[in-house]
Amino acid sequence: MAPTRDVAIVSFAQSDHRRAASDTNEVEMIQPVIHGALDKIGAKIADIGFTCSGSSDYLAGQAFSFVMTLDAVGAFPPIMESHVEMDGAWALYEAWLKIQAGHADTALVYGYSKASPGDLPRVLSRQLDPYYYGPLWPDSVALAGLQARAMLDAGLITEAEMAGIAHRSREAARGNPHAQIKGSAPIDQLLAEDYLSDPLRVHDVPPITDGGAAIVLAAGDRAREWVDRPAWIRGIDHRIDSHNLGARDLTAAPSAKLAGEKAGIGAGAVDVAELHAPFTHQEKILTTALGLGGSTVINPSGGPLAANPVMGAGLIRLGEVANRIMDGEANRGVAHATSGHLLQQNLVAVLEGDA
Amino acid sequence: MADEKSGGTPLLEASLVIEYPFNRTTGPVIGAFLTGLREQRVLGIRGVDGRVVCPPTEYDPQTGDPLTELVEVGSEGTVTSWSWVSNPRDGQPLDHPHALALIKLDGADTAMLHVVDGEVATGDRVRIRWADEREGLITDIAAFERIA
Amino acid sequence: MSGANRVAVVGVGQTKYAAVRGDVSLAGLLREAAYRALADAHLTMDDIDAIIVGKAPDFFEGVMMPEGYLAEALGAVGKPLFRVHTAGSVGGSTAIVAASHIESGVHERVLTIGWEMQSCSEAMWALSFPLPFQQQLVAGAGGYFAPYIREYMRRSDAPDDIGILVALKDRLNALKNPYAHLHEPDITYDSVKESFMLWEPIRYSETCPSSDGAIALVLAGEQAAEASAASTGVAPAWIHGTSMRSEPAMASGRDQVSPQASRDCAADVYQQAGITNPRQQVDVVEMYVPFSWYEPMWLESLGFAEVNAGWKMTESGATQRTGDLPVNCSGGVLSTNPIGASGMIRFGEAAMQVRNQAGDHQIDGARVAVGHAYGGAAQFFAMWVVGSAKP
Amino acid sequence: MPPADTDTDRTVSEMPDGLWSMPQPTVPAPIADVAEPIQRIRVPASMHYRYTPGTAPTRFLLGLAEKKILGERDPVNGDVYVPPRGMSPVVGLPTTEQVELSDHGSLAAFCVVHIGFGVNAPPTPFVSALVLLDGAATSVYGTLLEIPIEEVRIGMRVEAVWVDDAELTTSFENIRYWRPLDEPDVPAATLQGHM
Repeated sequence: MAPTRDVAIVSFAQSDHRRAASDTNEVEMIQPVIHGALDKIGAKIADIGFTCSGSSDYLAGQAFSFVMTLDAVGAFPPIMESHVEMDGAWALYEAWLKIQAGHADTALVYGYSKASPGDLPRVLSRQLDPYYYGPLWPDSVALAGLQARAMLDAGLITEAEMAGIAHRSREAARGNPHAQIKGSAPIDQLLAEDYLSDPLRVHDVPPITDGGAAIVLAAGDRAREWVDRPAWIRGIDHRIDSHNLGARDLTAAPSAKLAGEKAGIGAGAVDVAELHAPFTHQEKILTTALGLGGSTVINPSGGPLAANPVMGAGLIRLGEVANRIMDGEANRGVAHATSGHLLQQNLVAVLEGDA
Repeated sequence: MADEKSGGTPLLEASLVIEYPFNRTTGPVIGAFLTGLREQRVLGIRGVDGRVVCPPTEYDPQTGDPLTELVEVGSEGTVTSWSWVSNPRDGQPLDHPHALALIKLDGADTAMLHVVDGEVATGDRVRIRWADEREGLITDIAAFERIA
Repeated sequence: MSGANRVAVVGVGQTKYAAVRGDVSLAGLLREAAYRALADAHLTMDDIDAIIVGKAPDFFEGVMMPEGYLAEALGAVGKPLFRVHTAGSVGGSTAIVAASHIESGVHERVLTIGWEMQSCSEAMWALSFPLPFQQQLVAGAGGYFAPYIREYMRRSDAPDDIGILVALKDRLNALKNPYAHLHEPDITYDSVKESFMLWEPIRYSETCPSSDGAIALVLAGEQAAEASAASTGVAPAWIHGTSMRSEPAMASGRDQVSPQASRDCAADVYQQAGITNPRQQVDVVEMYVPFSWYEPMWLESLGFAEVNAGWKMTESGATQRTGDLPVNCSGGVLSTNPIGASGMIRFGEAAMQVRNQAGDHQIDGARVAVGHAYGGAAQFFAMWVVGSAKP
Repeated sequence: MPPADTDTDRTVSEMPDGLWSMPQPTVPAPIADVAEPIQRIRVPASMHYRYTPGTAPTRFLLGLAEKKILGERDPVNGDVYVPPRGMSPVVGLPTTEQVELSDHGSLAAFCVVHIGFGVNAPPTPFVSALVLLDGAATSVYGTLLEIPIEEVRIGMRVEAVWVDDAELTTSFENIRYWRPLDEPDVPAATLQGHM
């Protein structure tokens, strides 16, 4: 047995990412994005077979926060709908399963968060083992620093390479109208800055972002009716690694490698890859794990270093690759999403245009 | 309250504190480890491959199989990785700048996450500084400090 | 049949449910359910392709997206681990998402777990801590649902004591379910009636408890299910249909007494399962009834009774273990309520009935069973139909 | 007497044999013998958020501070939502037109509360009410006072009782409670779909 249906991304919309969308609540923030994705292909909610979203109560500071956000969809009469407490990329995975299972031919997926109300690096410490890690309140930046240190100590990266990744990403973001950080100081200037959390400098760390994204999926002919060149999902898989930071090789992401293999990255050349590497050194871990290099363009959108709306940033990677396939700029691309600290959980999708 | 302007509408905002004194049942493995900390002793547990996992988990960090053989490990160890916390946040063990670190205690094969008071480098030897009042929490270890 | 490939439940594992499970850690609670489900299926963690978990708000245990912390505990290292959250319906939704992993042809055997460890905090806080500028909920949780129950009583002219009959039935059923949280052998009609009135018409004994607990199911594709059944000698519970429906909490035209999403969800799942007369064709129902009066309300909404006549079924004894449509033989949510698990317990108990595995609360000859869950402001619905026959 | 009450078999079933339980670990001697081993810990967590209600709720709250109840209109169906959340949940489109509503309405649904929560709860028992304001499509929550509980009925007319003008803030708590109006009841059927 194997999934048999051709399923494609046919529309993608994202917010103009901001440090703090204080003037809107989550519903008001995500509504234009959801309807932007529908409007782009002239779709109505009645055309959608299944809807799935990804968000987090801890970021919202409110239990059941996703319940309110359903108001942005237009779910009356009732719809077939689900929600994951994960990045929207996993909501897309659930929607892809539903279509493969024959329960729907089309799906609307969205993921979003407002990180601005809380102290994000501290909020994210609540994701940790509640007995041994949580009571120490380790913030997400210092945790990422442990991984960067392990890479530096092992000679797998240099601080200059890390600055180079930051520079390349944020310069690329100049071409991304939705990016939060566009442009970068020169590399030598970056390296002259003080550490934020040694060995990480400010440029190694993603911005804190309010924002979200939405994607429409469709199967077979339905996809072709909506767009000339659908971005077909040729493979998609996700895996998780151990949470035990002291028992794990922090310099590698075996779950990303495995997900990449299962998604079939190696079956052909990769024109473009959008990697959900919030910290600079994590891009190196991922390109190694996924076997990317050479002619592959990495994070032409600027990636999460240019805008990192938690719960949406992974879904955005799928959308950015799909857009480049839909507009003919690329023919085969890889999209990656991560969840948890230090690249613990990873999703990889391979997208292709019609030959 | 109405401190910003957006499209002519003043924005309301208010502070929201979400707090709770969570109760956590420990089960026998975590319970034994925390009991040990209260008594100034550190326990690990033997994994399926014979390696000693510290802090101990009820299950193997790779296979998930149940683990049962608790063993005592040392209170000194080696730093395997670290990062510098320049601006400590609420709840962190130290209120002045310090290192977040992974420390492999002598006799253990995996590293524990905790903090080191003072500057540190990978490979440095450190020892536990016990909290004066211990109640069976990971914070019964006040911090680690370098062995000169 | 529901999806492209057949799926069956081949293993069910439950923890003992209690107000405080003081003997296990959070991970240990889930592992108790998981290992029992695997043992029931004659499988090990190595045989599992993917793990799908669900629970209600993360604030309950104070762990954000806890699936990351639980990866090793669930044997998920190197595997897909997926987390669902659809409010109170989540246990049901999670089982359905787990089924999708096999229906789609992606996996062959998956483990799905629903849980809540409510003793970490308290329900009133975790579900609804006050937000600035918003009205304080002076009426409490039941105060939200009680007006709609009263409206149901008004529309249907139901006698005042139908809720008492439901509570008494479910608590007596729980005596036959050793896993149930509440075991009250001395309960009587009068003791329920005399229990403290909380939100008139809801009395204390007509409300669900707050529980710690987890349930795990092993789902398998057709070949794997038959292989497992050959080994265990217990028939698989074949999934004949799955459905989920949602509607907004506050919409003009919405009927909170019998939400359209509820009726649509039932119609969809019956259509997949080839059920045209639910009262005749369904042998046993596990229905999400956190307040007693929701039994007659859902009986109508799910098509087992005519509009405004659900209470007559309850009153006649039709929903008792000895009746023609036993409802909540396990004791239901009224006897056990770890919120994130409650929906999956309904789905799992339905599977146990058609596998002839329900012990002292087994209904003889049960062949077709319905599992049902709902959540939010009675706006999220999940259902499945399972049967002993292959669809 | 209901049939369930005649059920005389009150024995509690026993757990099945052979169920998996976590194996007990072996604990080294110095710890194994310690009195009062740790079994449950208390771990406080406190998180600070800066809460912003959003554009439409802000408009509504600012209106309340002026003793105005401002609903917002569904741009397609014309239904007026109060309190507004900025969206018509039926069509998923923003509401933009504000509509001032009177503080008179009809009791759409209620229950009698015998256990109150929070410092603002009135003495029990009290009536927790859903009030459909005249011209609105959805009901608001409140407490109904100044009437014997047994006389409360669906469809009865009610009005808001506000705090003193000097105490008005950007809060729904500006409406202290609701009380009966001396007007004929509306038919209950007209309230269905709007509670």
